[in-house]
Amino acid sequence: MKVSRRDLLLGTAGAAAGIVFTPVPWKLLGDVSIWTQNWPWIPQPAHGPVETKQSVCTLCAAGCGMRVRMAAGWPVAISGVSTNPITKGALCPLGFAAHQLNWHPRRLREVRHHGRAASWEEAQAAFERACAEGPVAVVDGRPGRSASGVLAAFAEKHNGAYRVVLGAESQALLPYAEWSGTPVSALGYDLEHARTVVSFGAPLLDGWGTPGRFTRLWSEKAAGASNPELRLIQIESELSHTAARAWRWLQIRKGSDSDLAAGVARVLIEERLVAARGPLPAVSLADACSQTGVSELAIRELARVMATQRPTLVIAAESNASVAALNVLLGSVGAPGGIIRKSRAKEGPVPFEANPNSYRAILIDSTVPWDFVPRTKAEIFRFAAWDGGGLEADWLLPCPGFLEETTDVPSAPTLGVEPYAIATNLTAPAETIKTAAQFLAKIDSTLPEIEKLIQARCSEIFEGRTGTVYGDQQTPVAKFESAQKLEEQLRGGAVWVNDAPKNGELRCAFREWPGETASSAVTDWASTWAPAVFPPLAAKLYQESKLREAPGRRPA
Amino acid sequence: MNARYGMVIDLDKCTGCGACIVACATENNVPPAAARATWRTGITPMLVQKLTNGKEGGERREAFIPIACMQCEHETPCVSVCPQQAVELDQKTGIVMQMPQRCLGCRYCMTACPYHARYFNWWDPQWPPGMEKSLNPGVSVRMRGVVEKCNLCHARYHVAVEKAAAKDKKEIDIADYVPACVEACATGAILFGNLADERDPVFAAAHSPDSFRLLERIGTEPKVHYKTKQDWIRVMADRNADRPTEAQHG
Amino acid sequence: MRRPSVVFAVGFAVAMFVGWVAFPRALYISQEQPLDFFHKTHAEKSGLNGCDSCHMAGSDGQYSGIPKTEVCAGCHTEKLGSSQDEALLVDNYVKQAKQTPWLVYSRQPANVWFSHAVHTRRAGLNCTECHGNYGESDSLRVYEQNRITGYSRDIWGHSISRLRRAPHDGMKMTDCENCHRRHHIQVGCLGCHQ
Amino acid sequence: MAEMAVLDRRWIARGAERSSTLHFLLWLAPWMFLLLLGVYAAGLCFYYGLNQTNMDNRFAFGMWIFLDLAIIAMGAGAFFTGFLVYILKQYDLKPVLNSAVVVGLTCYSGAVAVLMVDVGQPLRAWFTFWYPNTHSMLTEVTFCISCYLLVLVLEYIPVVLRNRQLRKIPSFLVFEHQFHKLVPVLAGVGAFLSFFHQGSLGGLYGVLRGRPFAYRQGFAIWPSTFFLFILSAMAVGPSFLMLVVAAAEKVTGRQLVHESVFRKLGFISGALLAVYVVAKAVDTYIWLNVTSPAVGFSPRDFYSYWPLSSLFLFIATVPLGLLPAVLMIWRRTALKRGWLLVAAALACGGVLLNRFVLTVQTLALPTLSFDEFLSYSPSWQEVATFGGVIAYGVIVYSLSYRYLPLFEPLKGVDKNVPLD
Repeated sequence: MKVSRRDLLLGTAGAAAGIVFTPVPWKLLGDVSIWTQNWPWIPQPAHGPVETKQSVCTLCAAGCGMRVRMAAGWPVAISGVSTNPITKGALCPLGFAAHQLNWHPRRLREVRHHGRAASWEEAQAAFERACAEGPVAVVDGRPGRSASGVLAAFAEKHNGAYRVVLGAESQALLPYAEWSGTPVSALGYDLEHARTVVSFGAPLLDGWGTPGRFTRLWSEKAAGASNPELRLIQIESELSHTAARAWRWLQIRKGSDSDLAAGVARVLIEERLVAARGPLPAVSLADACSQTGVSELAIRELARVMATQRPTLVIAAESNASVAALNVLLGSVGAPGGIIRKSRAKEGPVPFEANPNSYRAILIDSTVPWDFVPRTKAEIFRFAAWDGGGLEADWLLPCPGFLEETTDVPSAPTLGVEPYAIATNLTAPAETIKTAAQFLAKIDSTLPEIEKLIQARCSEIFEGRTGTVYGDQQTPVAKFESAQKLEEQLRGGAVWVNDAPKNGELRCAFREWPGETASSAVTDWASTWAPAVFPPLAAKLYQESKLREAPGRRPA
Repeated sequence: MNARYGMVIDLDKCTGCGACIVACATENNVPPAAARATWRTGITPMLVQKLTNGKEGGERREAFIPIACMQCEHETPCVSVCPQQAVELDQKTGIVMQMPQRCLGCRYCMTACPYHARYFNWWDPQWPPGMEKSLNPGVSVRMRGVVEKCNLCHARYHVAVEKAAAKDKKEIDIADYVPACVEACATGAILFGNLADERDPVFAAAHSPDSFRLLERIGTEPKVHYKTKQDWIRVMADRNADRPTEAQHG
Repeated sequence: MRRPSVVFAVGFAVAMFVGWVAFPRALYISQEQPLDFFHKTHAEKSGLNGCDSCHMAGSDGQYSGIPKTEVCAGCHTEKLGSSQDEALLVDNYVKQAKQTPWLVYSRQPANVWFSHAVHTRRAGLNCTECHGNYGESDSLRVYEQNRITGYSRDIWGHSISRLRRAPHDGMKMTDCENCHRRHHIQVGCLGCHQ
Repeated sequence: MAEMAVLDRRWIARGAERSSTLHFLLWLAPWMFLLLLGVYAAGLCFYYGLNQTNMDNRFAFGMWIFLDLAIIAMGAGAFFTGFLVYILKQYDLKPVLNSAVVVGLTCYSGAVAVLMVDVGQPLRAWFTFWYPNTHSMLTEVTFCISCYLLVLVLEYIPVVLRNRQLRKIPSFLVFEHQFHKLVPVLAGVGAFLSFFHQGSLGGLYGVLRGRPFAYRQGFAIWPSTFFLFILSAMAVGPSFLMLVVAAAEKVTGRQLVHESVFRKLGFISGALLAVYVVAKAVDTYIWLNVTSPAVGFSPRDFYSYWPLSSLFLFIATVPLGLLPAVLMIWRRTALKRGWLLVAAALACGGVLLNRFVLTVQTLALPTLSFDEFLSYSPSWQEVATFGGVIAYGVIVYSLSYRYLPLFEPLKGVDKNVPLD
């Protein structure tokens, strides 16, 4: 029998009618929608046990305590440590997404020589050659670490120079160091006892120093009160986040901080608001007004406020002698609620010089901020975990990223106390990655080992018998039965804080009023952020919201 | 015992640092910004916005207001409009729950929400290669074409529930349940707790005279409260605030 | 009977066959487990009693799932028999300290939050009430995966129509809902989803 | 070409005068292009997602929703004419019934198509039927639209079956004959369904208590916009139908219906429009003086943003509401085809504007005191997708006109029909 067109139609009709009574259309409909809920190109979290580890953030010098949630062996979330006596559980916005940095597209994974891939052997050979030919400089961004010890030791043994790069916050303390002959690393601010804080452009509420230290103080003593216990006066050209939330904001012309300081000093002395009788600044009050664009009335008002609710602590954004001099006038140096000496250290490391052409080569540690670029002919060996782009380094050497290296964390620049913590590595870096210390140790096997140095430091603290260890509970060092126990605790994320130092050990004196200091105001809201790149999620702050300006230099 | 989880946010204490935004994003596997994303197409279940007193120069004042889902208790705008029950007000916790896997992406709920607290996934979520290892296993990743919002860090609630169950307890310990934004706030501006419990500090804070809610007169009974002692902030944030004279020179 | 009706009936019958017989076979891929495993033998020989001697929930309620290779290594440091799977286990996984890539029959999708602690400790359910008496099995059955959704077949259940199913056949949302309804448990979406 | 023309000719009703095949194809060509472009744009949205549009989190609804509301109001002619003819026995409107059905069908199916592009996860859209939220206006819309679409298809079938070739199949003829008895019932059902979802479309925005600009009080569960939408749709439906038929006459160059039909449509449209304008005015008054002040919003909050100022409100009510109403009722103008069409156009414009204000302005206005007034302009993909829908409408109507008896031959006008 032959099949006609009509038969085909009928058959199809039958099939169509039949299929409705089978699972086919219904199951397919369901499964296709389930497919849209599990699209294969959408990543899903891995399965695995979830545990929480405690460590210390090493992205900048602040050394905030952090709790890291690990899933299937990888860090998936970061939070502050409320038991940490300094940060009290706070972190900066960038810190919360820092665990994603290790997968940042700009992560450095292989040695680069003039932008081309190279090997560690070549880099090592080149550096050895340099050492042989002439003096080398080893530049460190965070002195006082065990790693710093290794770098310094190498420089010493190979008649090179160990130099440090100071951040804006440390530089702000330079004048006091100069006047008192105390190393910058031994100086700090006693914010906790200040009752008036006058900030010349320092972003006190926005990532300055150790986040959480001042912000907590401010939220407890100042926020929203019309006559607060802690008066925050922000002197700045723009309405920064700090200026916005300060008790008073005084708008001045950009870079006229020194003039305002001089003006205030004049009023303080002339109106006998302070004990000191001089030296008088060269700048007249009228000049100060015209320079700063602030009315004479406002300056007098400011001076009076500074004098009334003491102790008054003046903080500069960077090195500014005339601003620093105000603290001397107000008697806030070496006094509670002022500039204090936090450690007994006699001399500190030498800052990197302006004209470094005397060096054959310069090795830059990964702790040095990316935008530090020595103007020199010397061959540059730069360690970094991420390539921030836009700068010339002969050798770019990949070093461990976030939580990939065990290192210790000494006191941060602005702190008034002396803590010590150990950041243990929670994940292992790729084999192709080395720290500067490891690199140098390869060249000179006689260098001290970091692990040993950390041990030494721990037993030093143990012998010192002063201070307290803040872990899950607080334990005075005196209570520990062995250095090992103490080291264990520190390696577990606890932090040691030395007892508050006796004040009055600090004396500052200068003969005439310091002159104008050229201002290079740091205005980037994340300028304290050391790594070359931002965590991708940081874009929520400026791209996916209007909360902040997009940062100029760093690619997210 | 049904709980009513909510917040009281102290606007005087918010420094606008944005830690809550980032902490929220990591906790809830919110993807990084797509190349073309803007403040109008991005995903920020917790978002800090600026308040100004409208003046310029030295007279200008600024404050910051964190906005997440208000967890409306009454006439919840998004719940009633969703055609296929992808949103619901949970009886046990008072959390307004958004189920992206049920959502068809009609965005009706977004037009219904007066707080603009809902976000649409305009792009497929993408992370740089390898970064998917940093995803939180407690939260499933959303796909393109669905609406999402703050679920009050529900993954953390799950952990608390499981912990309670392990101890064979019926109720969770509120200390085990702290949303990421609350935990992240450096100034402790966000107070979180059970509004249905008189002994909870959040209860007193929510009922203090200087606390208020956004668009209160619409009658959606948000469970996110705000408080400030500064009149100009109150006037800027609260549409229904009776405008005191000193508000003009805030 | 008239020819048209016959033709129609034929078409209908073909559709029926395709829908009920061919389609279910085509929808699932079969995968062999990396190793065979004998729950029964382990229960008897190693004197382990109860599922929770291997699949336990920690103090914080976290469920351990399938034991890690380290646990197996407790006994299987050396080959305990001549079977091929035994050799595979020791050589490929124990010796190399690698995790066995088990295919989990009851694996729920990423958007599901299921707490064993809540169901066993809090609600006092027995494992068998959802998993069947798996402990008695003396080999691992073939793992079937849905081609479209990627789910294990156990989620939908082995009866394609889901009518007249054996008990514990199927772990779909409706199955959870039914059980919750039976026990008057009220949970919102995010009570079980994440 | 030649044999194609012959084939083409065979499908055209005997005796009906139609343009040459070539001419017809030339007419279709640009519309086909527009349609394909629309399909391509929609494809982009399916493949890459809705980032292809200019919508965003604040403008979650855009041009698509606005125009969907609009064309569905225009398509209301279908249910309303059916209602008039079969339920109210206004048989003199029968001549335009078929084209009313075609217009309705294209408008509704087009709207549904665009909605499928508009949702982020079309493959899950059926969840609405499986897990419906009975409180949601959108659920009501979905159910009504899909059911009514089915009704329109059923209403369209008999028209299709009267095609010259299809008539030859005896069973079809029988079916068509039997089916015809069902049509009045369908008209009834259709009227009911359409009535409801025109309303629920209005309710869509009226229930948004979070958007004081759109929120309205109402009766029972329905806000006042529910009823206003029904009224406005019924008012503008016939107007749009007039415009379509008039356009068809212009394009084909022959008179298709008696002048009386136009006048009747015009009168109905005008009368309803007049009622609507009054109702709308009352509603606006209550809303501005009672509803929105109660939630702390004053007219200033709504109308102080140029260009969406009170001017819009005026335009929508007077020149695009009252005026056409008068023109279509007042004998001096109502008897003149030209005036009638102008009025119809104005009326359609008015409803268009009304839908625009409700959808777009609602989202543009700030709700929080620190929000800003936002603007939005559609991307080319959005425009093209919608252009495709319009093209689709024109094509379906043209094909129907060519091959199906959309209009009964006019006695005394069409020479091919002997006067008996």
